[in-house]
Amino acid sequence: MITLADYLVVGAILFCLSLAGIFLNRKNVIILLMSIELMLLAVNMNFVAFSAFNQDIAGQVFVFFILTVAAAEAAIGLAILVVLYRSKQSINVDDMDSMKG
Amino acid sequence: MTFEKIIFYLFATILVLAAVRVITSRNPVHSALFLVLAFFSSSALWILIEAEFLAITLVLVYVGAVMVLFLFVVMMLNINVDVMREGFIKYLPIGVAVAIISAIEMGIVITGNFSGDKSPALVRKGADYSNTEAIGQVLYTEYLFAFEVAAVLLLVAIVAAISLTMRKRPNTRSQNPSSQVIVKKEDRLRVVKMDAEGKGS
Amino acid sequence: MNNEMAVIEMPNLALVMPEMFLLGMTCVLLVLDLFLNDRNRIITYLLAQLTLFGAVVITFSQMGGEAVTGFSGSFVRDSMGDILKIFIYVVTAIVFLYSRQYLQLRNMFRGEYYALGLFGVLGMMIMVSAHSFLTVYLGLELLSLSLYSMVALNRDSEASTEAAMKYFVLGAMASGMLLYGMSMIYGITGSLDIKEVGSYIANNGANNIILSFGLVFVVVGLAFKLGAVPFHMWVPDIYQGAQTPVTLYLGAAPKIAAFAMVMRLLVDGMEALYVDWQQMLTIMAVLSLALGNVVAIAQTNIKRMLAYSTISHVGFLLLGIIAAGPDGYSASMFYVLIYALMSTGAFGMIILLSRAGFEADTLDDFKGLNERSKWYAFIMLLIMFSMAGVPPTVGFFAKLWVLEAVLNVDMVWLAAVAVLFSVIGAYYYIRIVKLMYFDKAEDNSVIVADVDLKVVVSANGILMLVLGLFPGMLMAVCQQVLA
Amino acid sequence: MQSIYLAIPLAPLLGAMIAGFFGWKIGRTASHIAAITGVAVAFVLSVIVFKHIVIDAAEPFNGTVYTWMVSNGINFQIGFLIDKLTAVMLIVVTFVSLMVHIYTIGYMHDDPGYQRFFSYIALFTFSMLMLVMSNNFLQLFFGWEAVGLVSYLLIGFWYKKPTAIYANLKAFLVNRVGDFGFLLGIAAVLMYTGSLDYAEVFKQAPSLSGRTMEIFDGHAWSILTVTCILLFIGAMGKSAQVPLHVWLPDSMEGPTPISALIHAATMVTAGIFMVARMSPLFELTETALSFVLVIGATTALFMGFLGLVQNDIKRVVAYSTLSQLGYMTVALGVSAYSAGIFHLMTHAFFKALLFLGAGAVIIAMHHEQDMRKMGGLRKYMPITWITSLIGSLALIGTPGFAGFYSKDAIIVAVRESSLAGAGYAYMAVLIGVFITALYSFRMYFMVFHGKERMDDHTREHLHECSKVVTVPLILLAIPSVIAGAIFVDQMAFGGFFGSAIVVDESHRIATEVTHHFDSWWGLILHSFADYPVYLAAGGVFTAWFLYMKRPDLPDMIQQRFALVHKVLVNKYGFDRFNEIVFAGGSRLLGGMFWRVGDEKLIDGLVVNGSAKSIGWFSSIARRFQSGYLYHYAFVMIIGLLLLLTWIVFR
Repeated sequence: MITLADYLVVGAILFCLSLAGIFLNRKNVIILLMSIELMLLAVNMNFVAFSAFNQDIAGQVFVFFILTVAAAEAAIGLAILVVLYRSKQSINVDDMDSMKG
Repeated sequence: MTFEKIIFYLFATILVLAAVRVITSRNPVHSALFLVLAFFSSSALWILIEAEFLAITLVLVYVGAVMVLFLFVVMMLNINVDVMREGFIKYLPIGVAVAIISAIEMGIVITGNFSGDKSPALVRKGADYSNTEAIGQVLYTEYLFAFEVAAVLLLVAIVAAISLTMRKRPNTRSQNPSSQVIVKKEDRLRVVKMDAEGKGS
Repeated sequence: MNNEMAVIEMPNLALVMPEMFLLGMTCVLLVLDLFLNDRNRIITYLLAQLTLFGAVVITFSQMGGEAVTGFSGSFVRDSMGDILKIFIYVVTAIVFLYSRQYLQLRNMFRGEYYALGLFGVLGMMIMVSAHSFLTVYLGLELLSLSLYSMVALNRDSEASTEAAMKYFVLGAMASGMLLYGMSMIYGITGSLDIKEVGSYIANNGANNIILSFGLVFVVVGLAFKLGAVPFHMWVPDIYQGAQTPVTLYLGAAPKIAAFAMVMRLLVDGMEALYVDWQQMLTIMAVLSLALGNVVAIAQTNIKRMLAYSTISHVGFLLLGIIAAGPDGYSASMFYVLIYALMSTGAFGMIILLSRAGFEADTLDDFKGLNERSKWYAFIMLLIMFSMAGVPPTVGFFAKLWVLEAVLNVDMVWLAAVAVLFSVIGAYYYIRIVKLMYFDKAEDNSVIVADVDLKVVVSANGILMLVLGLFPGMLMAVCQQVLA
Repeated sequence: MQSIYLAIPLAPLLGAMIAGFFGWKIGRTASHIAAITGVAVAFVLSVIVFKHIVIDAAEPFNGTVYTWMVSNGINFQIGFLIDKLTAVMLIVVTFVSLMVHIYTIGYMHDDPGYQRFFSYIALFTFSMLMLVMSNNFLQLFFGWEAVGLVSYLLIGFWYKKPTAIYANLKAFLVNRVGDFGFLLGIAAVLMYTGSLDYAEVFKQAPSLSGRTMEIFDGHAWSILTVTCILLFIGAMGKSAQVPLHVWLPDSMEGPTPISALIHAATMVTAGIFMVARMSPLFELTETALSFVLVIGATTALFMGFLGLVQNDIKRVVAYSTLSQLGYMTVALGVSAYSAGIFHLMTHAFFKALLFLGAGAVIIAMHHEQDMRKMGGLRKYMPITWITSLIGSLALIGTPGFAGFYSKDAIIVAVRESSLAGAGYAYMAVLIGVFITALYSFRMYFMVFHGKERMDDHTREHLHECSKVVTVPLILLAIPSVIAGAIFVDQMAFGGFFGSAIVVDESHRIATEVTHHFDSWWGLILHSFADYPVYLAAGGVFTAWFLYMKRPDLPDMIQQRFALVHKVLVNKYGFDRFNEIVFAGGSRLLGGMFWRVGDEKLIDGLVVNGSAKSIGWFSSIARRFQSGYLYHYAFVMIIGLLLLLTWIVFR
């Protein structure tokens, strides 16, 4: 039988991978945005699993809303990315250091 | 090992590998495509536990819309595939160590509490059960408020995305016929005030 | 299947009157703005102010009475929420007022600033009134998305777009963590409703490891929103990079909403786990006090300095919550309300001193302010004293009550640490006072500003003194709504 | 009524604010109009309150106007307690203050700090009103300190004059010593009763009477005695009792209207008022009462002597103030609180009169204060002459004048008292009567009679002062004559103050002795059968003999008794002692702390050291804020990981 732990472990691995993606990535910001999508996927995995195993539909509804928000978030993230590219001519993470200290 | 379990491990493995490639791939287009793969496999995993509606939504919304948007932006921005930087190699071990440690910690907690007997049994629903209907039943009643807020959220996303990216280029040359044609009295006619002539001088 | 149809309950719409009004007006504003040219854009601004005023009136008229939940438990209206909302409206109205002239002078006077600002207010209202994890999350995202795009609104500036990107990535990551924590708590308690979660935890024992596990993630998400160390890294860059009106906006009212979120999630939802979150918050409070105050000293950009000062204020704010009791919560609430007013005042002064093509955002711009204008030097002095916690300004009482709450639960060492670091912190506030009064002005231009800006900045500064002389009333309100 | 109570202190405050903040803009006339209007309003309202409370005999008002904050269950409030004691004080304070305000128009006419001065004196009035109207210790302390602060500003009003600066510093420091005791007293009250509210404290006081505390091991002290003595130390500072009196004569450096305001009606009476207000506490401890009595008697007698050798006209009046304050304190010591307040009231009138008279003389003499250069002024300044005579007669206790009744009441009360030290006090006050008469009339004769010793230039310009000066003199002269007769029946002996003042049964002596004097003239008649009148007459006669009949005698006496004269001129060496022991000692100590503690330890190690280390730490810490997104994310994740490890795996 598939257990709840199986799903949750997949979620945890995805979560850690996305974290790693955020802080290991030194190239371009677009990968960061993808990592964030991955992180939301991990969370969704948890919610769906709990919802299914606990026989409670609320978790799936939550996922529905997370998907909505994630889409909106992606739109804004990409918009900011485009604006950033226009003003800096680069989306390299290493170039984003004009403010520090 | 049941058939279900085999399917689960298959898709779970694909999912994890795809996720790894998303963050390690040097070409952002590849990353995006691996992300699509990851979404497909999770969708399969969700179908496995009878969350059909969300599985389909994930594919439709994510793969169909969001990831296309990603690809579109990636290609529009014309980003070079650059070489690995030195810093990346130098800090890679620490980074990987941190990621692995956190994964292990989370794994320990989860397996310690949800595996085996501690996991609630998965109750299979009958053939007449519709996941979509179940969600639909509560979405517009119990979660009405959240639904409305989500609508506002999308509106904000639209407003924000448009206001951020839409712009008039400062250097484009174009004609504005109406301003060319328009004639104002001040431009053509000047009324000069002067003394009346011929008063005795 | 038809016999299974649930009876659809008509939601109590009166409960969300302020939210509905604000949303409706914002949509009107969005549409109206399309038909306005730049000369008439002032109408947008006036409409935004009118909207906030209307919201104050509606919320005020509904105030009082018992807490009422609605929409199947996703929404709650209570006295704490009403007070916080009113402060959010008022603070935002002040922010809009301060921003008007600044934006006009820079050709940035656009309807989006106000529309997004109002959407942000709606997000904060939802956070304040949230009664389920889902509503908390949606309110938070509504606010965050508005903030991300407001930061990026000055899209030709490298600093602004860079700040927006950083804010976006880190913010999204933080809400991911918050969600992960929520998923764990949902998994154990089987409910998204904050009250049900609370009663489940209270009844089924608080020593479930998964609950603590989920709590860590939730606390991290909250700490990010508040800007507590070590989840503060975004604060200085975003404060500096964003345009001053946006910094002003995101530094004031969202802190009130973040406080509300902490109250809803940790206190209403997981008070039974307070041993766990108390420990985490204690560490973060101490680190915030230390880092915020110490690093602020080394800053030369006043916006960045205020960002670090925010971090230290968050440390203080957390102290009250750590004290875990009505006294502590009300002290924290008082602190956050006062903080919002202080921070608007400080940024209002920066806006007042800046002109077209000139940002008064370095410390040097405050040199010799006393020679240029005795009155505004005095106003800035009041605000700085209030931030440093010098009596008889209200900042002193805010700090005093928080410390008192901490002492009441016998955490003497924590109070001592807080006092120590606020003494260190006083240095950089007083340094501004020194710059204003004892240094020569580098720039002797006369302060030019519209009369509304001048009047409200002055009132804002004087308020610090007036509230300091009569802090009792506001404090009584805070105690009453949290009793 | 409550709004009237509120308006009384606020009116002068408003006046002070207008004159202070906008004085430079609105000019001199508008400034003094603002300040005077404020005080006048307060005076009129005080009269209304007086009528309401005293004549209509309304219930005392005790209420909170505003709760400032609540901390640990202790209320910090602003509240008013309006009973007969307050009503009398209100009248005295606002009336004298109003007179002083009007007089100031003339006196400060040419001063550049005109508006500033009006702002200060109106603020001073506000502070004093807050003090007397208070219903709790916190507000009392606020008023107390505010009075101290403004007096500091006023004494140093001519801040370019080194002696004025020295004097105001001295006043400030000496008052600090008293305030320290006062604050400790309030702290003790708060500690043992848990409240700052008068009513609450007085209710609990009897239960404290048996209790003791141990500050040093093995020495049990009565809580009440210690508390009362601490509170009285505060009163000693404000009301200038030996040995904390040294600031008062020096404070004559301030402009004369201030001397009148500080020394006649407001600041110095604060201590007397406070002790009277605290009568429910003091009544419970005879030790403290004895302490009060002895200090008062000493002040009354020995400060009087000093008045004999002064040549500065204002200083003579100042020493007479000291001596009269001693009388009031003596009255408090023997539980004759109402007599003390009665004397406070009459004294306020005639002392203000004397000060303002002295000021008028000073104006006329072109700011010459030395009496040896005056003389025969009665011809030139008839109004000042008459009013000063009235003031002097009232001061020495001439039967029929205001001072007579109050002083007589005190003397009788002391005679009948059985408290420890009462014998000494009785002797002191009797001799004091003689001395008072002597120095008062010495001054009077030297200024208004005898040879004209001023130079020709001054003489040519001598003339009576303008109306703004003389009208207050006349207005003050009236109560100096009649105030005593009007109130003597009730205030000196009767239960005029009702519940405001509590007197223990065993101390209720004065009442019995004098109840058979059924009217004010009965008292006058009786007085001729007692010593004081003859002592006073003797003093006047001696003064006449020495300074009118045989002006050469004083110098001879001075030479014969050189040592005594030297002691007196040096004011018993108090100043010198303070200078060497306290000032020198603390300078030495300060120097030591400065060199070792401050320079090396604090500046070197703590301040600079910590500033350096904080600066260093700061520069290190900011390096973490590298600007790189991945560093930020990494810090967050490390934070998450550490919290997770700690919470989950502990």
